[in-house]
Amino acid sequence: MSNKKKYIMTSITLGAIASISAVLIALSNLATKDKIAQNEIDRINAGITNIFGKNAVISAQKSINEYGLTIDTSYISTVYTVKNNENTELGLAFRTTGSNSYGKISLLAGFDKTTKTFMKVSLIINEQSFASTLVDNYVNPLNNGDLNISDKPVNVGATRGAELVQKMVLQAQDAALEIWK
Amino acid sequence: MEVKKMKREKGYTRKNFLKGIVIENPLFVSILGTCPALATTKSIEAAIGMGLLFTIVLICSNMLVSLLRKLIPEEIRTPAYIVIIATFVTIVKMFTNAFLSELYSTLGVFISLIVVNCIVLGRAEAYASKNNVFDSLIDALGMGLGYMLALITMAFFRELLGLGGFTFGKIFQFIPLTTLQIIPKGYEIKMFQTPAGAFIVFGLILAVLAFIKNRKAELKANIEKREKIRKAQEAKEAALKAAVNNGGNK
Amino acid sequence: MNMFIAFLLAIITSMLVDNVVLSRFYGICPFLGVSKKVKSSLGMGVAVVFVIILATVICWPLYNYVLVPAGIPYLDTVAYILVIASLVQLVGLFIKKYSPGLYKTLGIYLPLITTNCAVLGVAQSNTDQGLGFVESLANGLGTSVGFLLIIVVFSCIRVRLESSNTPKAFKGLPIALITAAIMAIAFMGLQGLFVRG
Amino acid sequence: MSQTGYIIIAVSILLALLVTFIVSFVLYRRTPVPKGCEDIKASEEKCSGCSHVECHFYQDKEENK
Repeated sequence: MSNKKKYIMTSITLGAIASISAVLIALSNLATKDKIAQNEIDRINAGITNIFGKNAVISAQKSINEYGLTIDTSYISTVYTVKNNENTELGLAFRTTGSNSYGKISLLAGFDKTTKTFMKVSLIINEQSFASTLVDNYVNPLNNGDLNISDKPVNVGATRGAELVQKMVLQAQDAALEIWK
Repeated sequence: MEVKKMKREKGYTRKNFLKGIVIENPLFVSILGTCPALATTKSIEAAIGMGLLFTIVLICSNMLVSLLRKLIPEEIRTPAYIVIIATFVTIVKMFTNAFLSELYSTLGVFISLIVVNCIVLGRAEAYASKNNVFDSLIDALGMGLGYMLALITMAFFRELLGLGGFTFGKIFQFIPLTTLQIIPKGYEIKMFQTPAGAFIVFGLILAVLAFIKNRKAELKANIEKREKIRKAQEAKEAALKAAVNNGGNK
Repeated sequence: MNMFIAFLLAIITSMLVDNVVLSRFYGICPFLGVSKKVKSSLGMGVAVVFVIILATVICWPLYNYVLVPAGIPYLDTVAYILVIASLVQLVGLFIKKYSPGLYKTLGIYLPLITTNCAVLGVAQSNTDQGLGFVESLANGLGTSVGFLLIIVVFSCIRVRLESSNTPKAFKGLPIALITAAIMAIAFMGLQGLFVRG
Repeated sequence: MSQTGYIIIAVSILLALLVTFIVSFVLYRRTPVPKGCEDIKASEEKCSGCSHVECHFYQDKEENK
């Protein structure tokens, strides 16, 4: 084949490969796009019901910089206002994400409106290398009141992860107090 | 192209499938794809998940590569294969994120790293670009299964020693959560769940395989030596007998 | 001023505390295959540092300013592997044409960098964790220098390993893996140094 | 900028990346090895592309055999 024809042949084949892959990716994206979005929503709803109880429902969802808070909100991404079915506001839930050398953590921290105190935390993504120890030794005791959010986590078996969770929840607490001020 | 002309002797497909599992096991024999092997074998479920995703990508890319093997010009083989593999990895990543989101968050970056996994690119260049679609499929199945079995062996030791038992149902949520605790809770060696443990398990498995190989070589060498000695004795006896006969009839 | 400290902190963390090879397992393939000649592993390490930094600098804006506004963030892996592969070829072209001396030490290792898990691993995890540009640059710099450090240290150890009388079955790769395990334990001791972020 | 505008830009950038990768790949293969370095021929079969773990590892063994 003359040189020129070879170039045309090559570019046609490569064009074919590129378009085949583009079509395949576009198709699979269509097939999975809403399922992924649904997964995300399910995770958030599961977190909210875990914190505020069965009949809690998200009434408003704002990104943190819409509140224009003065304090540092580097971990927080979105704030959910939660109401029960009689439409009375139960409290706020903060979606925070952070990572350390052991991996990424993303959680929902719930705060009660009437008592203005921390209620519960629910982990959404927990890629810590000692993930199960973090949940057993820190998150569960924190949720059922054995541990207080302000005292420093010590020999918890996953201390780095616990410190990261504590830092994120305290930041969310400051944000909640400033919003309700 | 000489592979095609060779008459396909019986059982070529069986041998082609089994070579991936034992003779040319991608992880323990040709030592490829070590990054995901060390990182995703914290639990048997994660290893099975990684093995499955890897096999799916390998099968799809092997088949498409061997489908287009006549069209892709020789000079730009590798770029075309990289694009094909990257496409299938993206598709697998999307479906895992949608339907097995727990597996997606456990494996994390290592699903995308299948693109640079040496086995996929190696099989595409070494085998799929020279054989027809069916053989490439069988080869991919063998290699994928071999790699998954290797991952499961690694994960077996790391999870048994590191966590003291096996948990199923955490990643594949459709299985009811079952925990098989063998070593009592406080007595497991947590180090095996850390990276250092992965290195040790991988090193020890390779050492055992090397030991078996050396032992087999030694046995074969002994047998040959004994053969040689027996032959030499027979030759001597024959020579002796011949000498006695000559003596007899002088 | 604290921007600079945060930058330095991120570099040292990803270099020592969270070393790419020993705790996140990127780049094990070249790490296991590193040759005993310290000079060639140094060359390999430098080439990887150069490619990782360039890749991080290109991949981050490519993801955040091109793929995300266009609504196709799922094409990140395809885009990154294309960026990394063309970077490696362009760097190779440059070295082949203009500096034969560098090609002598670096030549055969360049095509291997495309299949190095560390380069794609760092670029992909930077955007997966949603780090900012400065943070991901620091992460890339720290990770690549950490990789270089580990490769050179390990090739020095390999020299001693060859001359020591290891049992026959452990000769070669198994003993190298056990040594890597001991190095991983040593680096795990640095965990308490400080925590990133 | 409408969404489709962004998509067109993104796709064209990706295609440009693909073309640069292929062109640089071909050019890299075609440029001759600099004069003084023909001898450092890594055993092509072992060190080609992906199977580089053996490439370093056994290469040293071959030298001191």
